[in-house]
Amino acid sequence: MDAFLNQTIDAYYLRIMIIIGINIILALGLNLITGVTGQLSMGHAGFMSLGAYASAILSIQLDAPFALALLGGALVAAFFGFLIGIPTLRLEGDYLAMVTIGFAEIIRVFFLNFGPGGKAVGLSGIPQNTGFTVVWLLVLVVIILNRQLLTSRVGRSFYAIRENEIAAESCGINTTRVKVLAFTVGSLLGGLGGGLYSHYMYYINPQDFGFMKSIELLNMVVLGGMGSIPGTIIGVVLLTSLPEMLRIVDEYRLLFYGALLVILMIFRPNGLLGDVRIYDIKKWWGKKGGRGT
Amino acid sequence: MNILEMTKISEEFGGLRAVDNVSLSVLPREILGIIGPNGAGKTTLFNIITGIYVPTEGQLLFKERRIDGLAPHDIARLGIARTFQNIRLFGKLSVLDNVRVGRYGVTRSGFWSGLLRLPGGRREEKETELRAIELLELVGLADKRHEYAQYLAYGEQRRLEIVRALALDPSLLLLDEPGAGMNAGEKEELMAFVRSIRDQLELTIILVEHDMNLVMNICERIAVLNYGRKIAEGTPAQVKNDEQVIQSYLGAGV
Amino acid sequence: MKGRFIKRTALLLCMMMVFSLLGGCASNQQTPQQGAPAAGDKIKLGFLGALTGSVANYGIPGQKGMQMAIDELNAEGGILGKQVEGIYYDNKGESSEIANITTKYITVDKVSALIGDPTTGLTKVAADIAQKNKMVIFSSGATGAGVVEIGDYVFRNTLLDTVAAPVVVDWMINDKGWQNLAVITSNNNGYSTALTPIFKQAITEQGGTIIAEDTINDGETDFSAQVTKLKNAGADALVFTGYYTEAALIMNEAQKKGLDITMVGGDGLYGQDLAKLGGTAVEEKVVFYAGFSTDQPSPETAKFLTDYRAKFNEDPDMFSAQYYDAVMIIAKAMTDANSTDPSVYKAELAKLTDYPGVSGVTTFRADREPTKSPVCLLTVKGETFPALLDKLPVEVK
Amino acid sequence: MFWEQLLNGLTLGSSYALIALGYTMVYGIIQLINFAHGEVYMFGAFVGLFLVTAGANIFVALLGAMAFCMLLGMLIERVAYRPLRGKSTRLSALISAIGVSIFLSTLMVLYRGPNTTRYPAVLGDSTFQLGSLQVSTLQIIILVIAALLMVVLELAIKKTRVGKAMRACSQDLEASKLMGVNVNRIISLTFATGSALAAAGGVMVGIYYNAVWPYMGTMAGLKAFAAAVLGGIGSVPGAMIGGLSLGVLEIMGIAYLSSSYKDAIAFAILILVLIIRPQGLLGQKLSKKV
Repeated sequence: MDAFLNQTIDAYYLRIMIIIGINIILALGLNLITGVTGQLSMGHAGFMSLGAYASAILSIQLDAPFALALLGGALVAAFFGFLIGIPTLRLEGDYLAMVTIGFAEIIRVFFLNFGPGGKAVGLSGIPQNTGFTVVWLLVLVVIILNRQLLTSRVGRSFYAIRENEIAAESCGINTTRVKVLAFTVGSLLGGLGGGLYSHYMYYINPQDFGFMKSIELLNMVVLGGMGSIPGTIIGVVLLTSLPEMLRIVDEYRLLFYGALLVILMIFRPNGLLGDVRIYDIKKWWGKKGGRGT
Repeated sequence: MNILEMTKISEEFGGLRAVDNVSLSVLPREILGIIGPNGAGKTTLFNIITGIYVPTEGQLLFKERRIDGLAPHDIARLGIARTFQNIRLFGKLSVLDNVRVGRYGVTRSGFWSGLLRLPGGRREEKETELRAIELLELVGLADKRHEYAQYLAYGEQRRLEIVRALALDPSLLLLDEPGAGMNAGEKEELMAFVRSIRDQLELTIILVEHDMNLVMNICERIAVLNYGRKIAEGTPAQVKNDEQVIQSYLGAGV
Repeated sequence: MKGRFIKRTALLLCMMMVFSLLGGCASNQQTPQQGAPAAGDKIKLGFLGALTGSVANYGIPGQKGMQMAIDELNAEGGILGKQVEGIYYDNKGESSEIANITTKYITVDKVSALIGDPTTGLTKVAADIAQKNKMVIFSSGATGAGVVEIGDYVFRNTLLDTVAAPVVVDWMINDKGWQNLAVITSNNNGYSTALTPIFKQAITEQGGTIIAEDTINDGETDFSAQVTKLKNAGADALVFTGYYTEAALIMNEAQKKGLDITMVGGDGLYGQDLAKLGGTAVEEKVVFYAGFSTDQPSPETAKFLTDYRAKFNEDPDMFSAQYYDAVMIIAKAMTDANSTDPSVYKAELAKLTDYPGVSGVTTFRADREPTKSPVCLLTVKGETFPALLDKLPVEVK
Repeated sequence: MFWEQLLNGLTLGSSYALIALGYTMVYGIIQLINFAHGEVYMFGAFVGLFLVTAGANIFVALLGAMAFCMLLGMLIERVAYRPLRGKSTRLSALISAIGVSIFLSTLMVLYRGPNTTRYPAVLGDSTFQLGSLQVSTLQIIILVIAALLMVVLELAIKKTRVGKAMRACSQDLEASKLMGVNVNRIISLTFATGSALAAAGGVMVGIYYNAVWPYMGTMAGLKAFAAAVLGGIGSVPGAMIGGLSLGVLEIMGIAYLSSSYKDAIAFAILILVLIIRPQGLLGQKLSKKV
């Protein structure tokens, strides 16, 4: 499959599509934490780096098969998501955001001093196992499972916590536990994305997973739509492909990112598609076309 | 046997006694009203019963079980449901989903069941949906089940909040100013509705309310709070004629 | 109603923004496609380097050097009768960016060679992609280990740390008599963490003693604690393996604390900002090695210097010289091989011997690693930066 | 060496403290982590640099930078936060703040380039021995200016009308509105005050460390926030104590443990404080409003 694609599609576009796929997995993880459950995480790149390093080390040092390395990376990230989630998710929103930034920074500093990860030099020679097929198969699986989860009893409780924590408690939801769950699953996806990333990039370095990377991922979730799967995907596609197309005005990219966040928050705080549902679109069409419901 | 037994409950916030040594018993299937001026500690009492605050002193028995110190979600699961003074709906969830979340405490299917759509969870989902629609029909919101809760009219939101509380299949329902912001006609409907759910669902209901008329009409018993203390308790007629109540609260107003 | 109007308008604006961006990109994409049929007329060279971000200080002069080489080639009729075109994308010093850009150069822009990147880590990312696509990559600054080992399409033209550091340590211990040395590493700088062990090994092998070791981080400004420690250690000299910004700030702090010590480092200290930031604190107090010096008396360097000053109204640095040389060496290899096909001209490239570049004389060894001689010891003297302190010959092994 | 390191720590800490003050004031009133605060500090440093380079006296430059940042702070509040107030969640406000932060630092990069710029040595520096301790006059000047600004702030908040209104707003925004306080104006003034202090911090850091660069605000801002939390967010003396102790802890960490983990120290402290004592050293415990 990959061989066929390599021959038919230009390597550059194939590359962008693979990156989009990886970013979708990462962003859907963050969407679960921030978009759906309403817990602002600004350290998603930290979990990504945990997955990236853990899976890379499994591959290089232990010659683990790719699937196992990915799983290992994802589980390590999930474990740390769980660990940091237990004490901190009782904190109020913005405090939690600060803790996630701090945690991601601590992870970065840890990898800067971590011998097996090559310290600041980074880790190279990671087998390039990630290909188009693997990425997009995983994207498909992640989207389907995400959807199933979010339309289930537990998934609805994620949204309930975002909407009103006290009311959620009064409905019998153990909000701390559910938040830790969302955080763990989100981190797991972060780790999975990280593993795919490191096995695609061949070389990783602690500085790849800095604060700006977390913000970039947050931007994707916020732009497309907080809590919406299609919205998140649109956000990823736009923010991954636009900079590629806009190489000329590259220096202004961050300026644009910053302004975008402010403008969105003022006018569409839930993102482009955050509160748009298929039901609403249908209704809107019905009215427009005069067909009625 | 009392369904709820409060013994010498006090709550202090930084030296201020919001609730002061209140003892109160609630009988099964009665409608109990709690009245008192602003800041008398009515909502605080609700927050204590539902576990949001832990009482500084005193103890709380629900069906002969200690519940003070339990987390709000655990108390909810025991069958105590509530509404809020300032409506707390899940605005960006559909009406139906609001009620479905309301059933969280009485359903069981977990993470894996939802993630992988296991048969047990699917069965439960179906039951949840049926029950939710049934409840929505009770208050005439079934047609609007796909709307976002935040786009409902005010009165509809009040009704939805009660329905969400009922979805928990509670044995004790706490209503915090259910009639706030309603006109006379709507209040009439509300009273009828509260009575009917009590009878149909065999509920015990405690309500906090400002509207004397409403309270006197539907409550079988009334407790009066002032500055955190319980100053009177009895039937509407008894309370209406209580010297202390007239002096400190009803005063010239009634 | 008003709120709704504002919301609608905002939505419209957002959509317009997105569409205009998409429109803009559509027109951008036209360029390479329109250029594609004409690809036969021009030889394209892809620039790898950061134009923004924290390592832009290496990329920006590099871009100028590369641009100058291309202009000169074109003025003399180009390579093999074809005009040369440089394409410059900014990789911001990020590995994901350089990976995308490298692929784009190769598959979309269809370049004939890649020039850059100035840092080791990013060069490795690009080299891996270039090797797989059979594209020559010529790094002009990657000094660390494990670069040319990636494959036979990977070259670099720079003074290797493993070559230069022992020579400099020899100068410190034997010429200067500095026996007791302190070493400071920039912990979040891959160049620095790779260079430190090379220095340490050379020091131990040549009989010196490391009496204190410490770390800093790039991007910090407060080094008071490290300098206080250093002051109490009483070392003869300080080896600092990081970049020039932090070097200048460390020396500033040392001056403030009344610590009189000489700092010795690698070519990471080579940046105009060392003198600008350090002022009197670095004057004749910082010594570093490089393969390039503006004081080098070779005619090539002198001409380059004059032309560069005329063109950009500033002094060139090591990176402008190395990018310039890289383009010229590639041009020579293409001419000698009479082909712009990387798989053909790379053989000529590997044979390069005693090439008199503006950044020193270069020979590629059998393993394609460059040997450059001499090692220039540079320092800051008054207004001149860098000033040549000494030239140390390198024995070609 | 201990005393010299302590002095280093206090100098570093006083810059954290000045930035932390702005955080704590804004947070105290509208519960917003003003993420752009670090960038205001950076702008302060640069404005001071421009003025000094243009030949202004250092105190004129300090005041000029403070005045500029006052306006900048008010502008940020007006453009990016006020439209959100009361309408959206705190999450939205925080994201908007991050947007402003990115916007401002990129703006400076576009204008000045990413390089570090030297700050001219405007205050003649000399060192003198104090026993075995070597003290630089600059360190003394910075500590004194920082202390002075903090005392003035504390007095202003306690004694003046506006200060009292600020305290009222931090207790209860709604009630203050009902009491006739022009809440928008008070919030605006809070931003102005906090930003001016950050600017002072920026200029002083520039002078002391001889260097400014466009990304200096990000990490300093995060650290200062950690300092504010450590001291007890919303408390002015807390911000001072938090800033100073964080500076000393970091320096002592480098001096006696390892400098490799310097950045981790501040964040580890932040996380520990939030978990163990979320109200910080001097903050008051707030109960949830239901």
